[in-house]
Amino acid sequence: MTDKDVIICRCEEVTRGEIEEAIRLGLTTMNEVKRLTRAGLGLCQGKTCSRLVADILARETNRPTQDVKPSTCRPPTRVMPIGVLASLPSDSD
Amino acid sequence: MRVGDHPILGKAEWGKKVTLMVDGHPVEALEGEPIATALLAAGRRVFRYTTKLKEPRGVFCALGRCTDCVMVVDGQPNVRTCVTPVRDGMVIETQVGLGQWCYSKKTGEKKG
Amino acid sequence: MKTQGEEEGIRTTGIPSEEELEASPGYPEAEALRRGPVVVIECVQDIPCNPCEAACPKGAIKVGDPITSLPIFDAEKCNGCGTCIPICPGQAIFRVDMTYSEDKALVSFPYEFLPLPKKGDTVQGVGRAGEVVCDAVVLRVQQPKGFDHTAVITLSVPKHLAMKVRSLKRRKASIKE
Amino acid sequence: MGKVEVAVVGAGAAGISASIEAARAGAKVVLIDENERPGGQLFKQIHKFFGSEAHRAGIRGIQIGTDLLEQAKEAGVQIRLNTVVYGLFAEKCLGLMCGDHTEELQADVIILATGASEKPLAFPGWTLPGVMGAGAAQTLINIHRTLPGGRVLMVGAGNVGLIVSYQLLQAGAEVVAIVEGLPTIGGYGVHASKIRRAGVPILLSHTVLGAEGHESVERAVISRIDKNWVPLQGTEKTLEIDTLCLAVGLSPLAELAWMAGCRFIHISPMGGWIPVHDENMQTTLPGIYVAGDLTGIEEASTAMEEGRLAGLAAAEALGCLSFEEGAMKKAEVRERLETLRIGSFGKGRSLGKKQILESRGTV
Repeated sequence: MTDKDVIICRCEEVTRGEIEEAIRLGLTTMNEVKRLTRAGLGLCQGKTCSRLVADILARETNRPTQDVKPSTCRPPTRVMPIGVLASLPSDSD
Repeated sequence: MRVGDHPILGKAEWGKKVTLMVDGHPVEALEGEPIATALLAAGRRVFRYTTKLKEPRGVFCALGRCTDCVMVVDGQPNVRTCVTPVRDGMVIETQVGLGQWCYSKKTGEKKG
Repeated sequence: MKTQGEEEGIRTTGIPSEEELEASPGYPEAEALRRGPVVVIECVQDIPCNPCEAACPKGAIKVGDPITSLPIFDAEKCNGCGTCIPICPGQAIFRVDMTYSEDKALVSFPYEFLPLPKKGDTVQGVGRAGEVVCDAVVLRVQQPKGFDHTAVITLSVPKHLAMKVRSLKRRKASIKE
Repeated sequence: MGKVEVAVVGAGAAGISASIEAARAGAKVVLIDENERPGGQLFKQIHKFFGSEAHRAGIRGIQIGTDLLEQAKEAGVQIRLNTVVYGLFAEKCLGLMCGDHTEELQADVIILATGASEKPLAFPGWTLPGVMGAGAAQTLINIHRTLPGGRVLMVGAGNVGLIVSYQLLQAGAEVVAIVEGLPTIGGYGVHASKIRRAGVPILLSHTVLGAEGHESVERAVISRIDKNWVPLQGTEKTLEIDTLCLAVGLSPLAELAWMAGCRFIHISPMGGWIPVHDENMQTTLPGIYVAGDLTGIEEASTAMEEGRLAGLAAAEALGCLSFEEGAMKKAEVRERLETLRIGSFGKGRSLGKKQILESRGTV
């Protein structure tokens, strides 16, 4: 196994190589990387991998880590059954 | 392996024993504990296999965050076993991929 | 961050070096050791911590202000009671009695593993790196409620090893269900 | 929609302490936690704490947790367990989920004390069963009294790695070694001394190259690294293990503060992104306070004091404490906090905290 094959997003099984490749296409934000590679879009919603992705993004784009903002935080913060989600009021004002 | 006696915590006061059905085999568990510790104590490490690479996964954070330890519990997939307490007669299956919604083996009703 | 060239010591080995111990105000002088049982405080880092100071009924340990100061040990006041041993959260306080017999000294240390040895057992005394130093006889195992599960074990060891032995070799615990 | 004066999210060291202070001052407090049991990480901390008598030094975390819960009960804090705060919305409204039931709770003051999560370290084989966070192993042995394995490799020689290694030994496991990438031990030397005496080697300037095994971890390959973290060829060693624990740091768990729109600052030594707060622990959003590891990784003792500070400030903001009373009590807490941040181990945290307070003034 090479370094490129190391899994970064454990849920969606996205490798370091796949993330680096995506960044080379010109992506600069966590949201973009997430949308293109699906890293952070799995069941846990990036709870384990987001730091790793941020580090890769910073390194690949030659920026300090603090210049990489985390991806947008949206509810729910935890796994929520779809039935519960559906029962929520449609507008949370 | 259970930690029966401990230099600081003393002798364990185990809860009542209950039985889980895990992939068709009975596994002993202690009332009040999460599914994951019952399985670990029974010597089980693999809780699921992943979608793409079919890799084994088990307990990783034990806090209910990482979702690596999810299994199909009473017909419902993606149940975090590290924070879900056991119940006598619970039916637990190794989750393969995203898991499958099944009919509850307990009540016969459709879950979800 | 220190560089790789850092001298051997607690930050690079987890073991206080001779120099660090000698420089520590909690480490008794050789003269004090010759007089009778005294505690040996192997506290060499500026951690904000002072329960040893309040624990000593003789006022022999002083941390003072700031709380990160290393404990200053006054061997004149210490009667070797060892009250401070189980109190130290860092388990860095020991007791040595060089006057025990012609060729044996006593070493006491905190111990929090199972199984506990029993009085009269012959165990292996280990040094600061866990290395077996000698055979030793267990003279006392104290674990009153006030120690809150920290046992204090006293071994009799060859006198010349009294400043080397700091624990006993853990025996494979048989603590399954 | 339910209403309450103070909603505290997270019933760990910081959250319980905040609840106690606010409730003692007379505020109506709801303390919410997603877990079945309150206490956060306190009940995993079976070692004796450092500090002074006022910080409860020499007492085990587990006892401190028990005492805090007792105090919270006495003070009239309402504790809601098994309740996930799934969102923080406008008008200080919290979305709660308990089982299949959801509800909204609107609070005059919200105190976020959601703690931290373990940082990951990615290497070949890190997804194998048996590779887990050190905190995970600690939860399993000290809370659930179940060993995840018998032969452990610990990665990281900070306080978490050292303490959990010691506790694994206490639970009956063998710790084969601790590997640490840095050339020095980051945690307290006394913690390192304890496990050295117990016979565990600490390998500095070492990293784990990979974990191997059929269906779970059976081996780890470690190697020496140079000061640029490049593995030195020929120094590889294979260790037979069944468990590999990661203790490579923590980062603040700040989802709710992000969602609310709090301003953040990035401070690497404090764990990464931290919600900016003032000396009352109030974020850039009025009425939303933070405390504990969420505000920068420290330790349980500091988390408790920060919690107290946030609780007092919240009570003051609600008018439960007079200005004078509030000022006096907060000063006492700040003094205790200060003493926990001196010395070579506290210096970095003290600077980090200063940086957070300073950035509060700048927009």
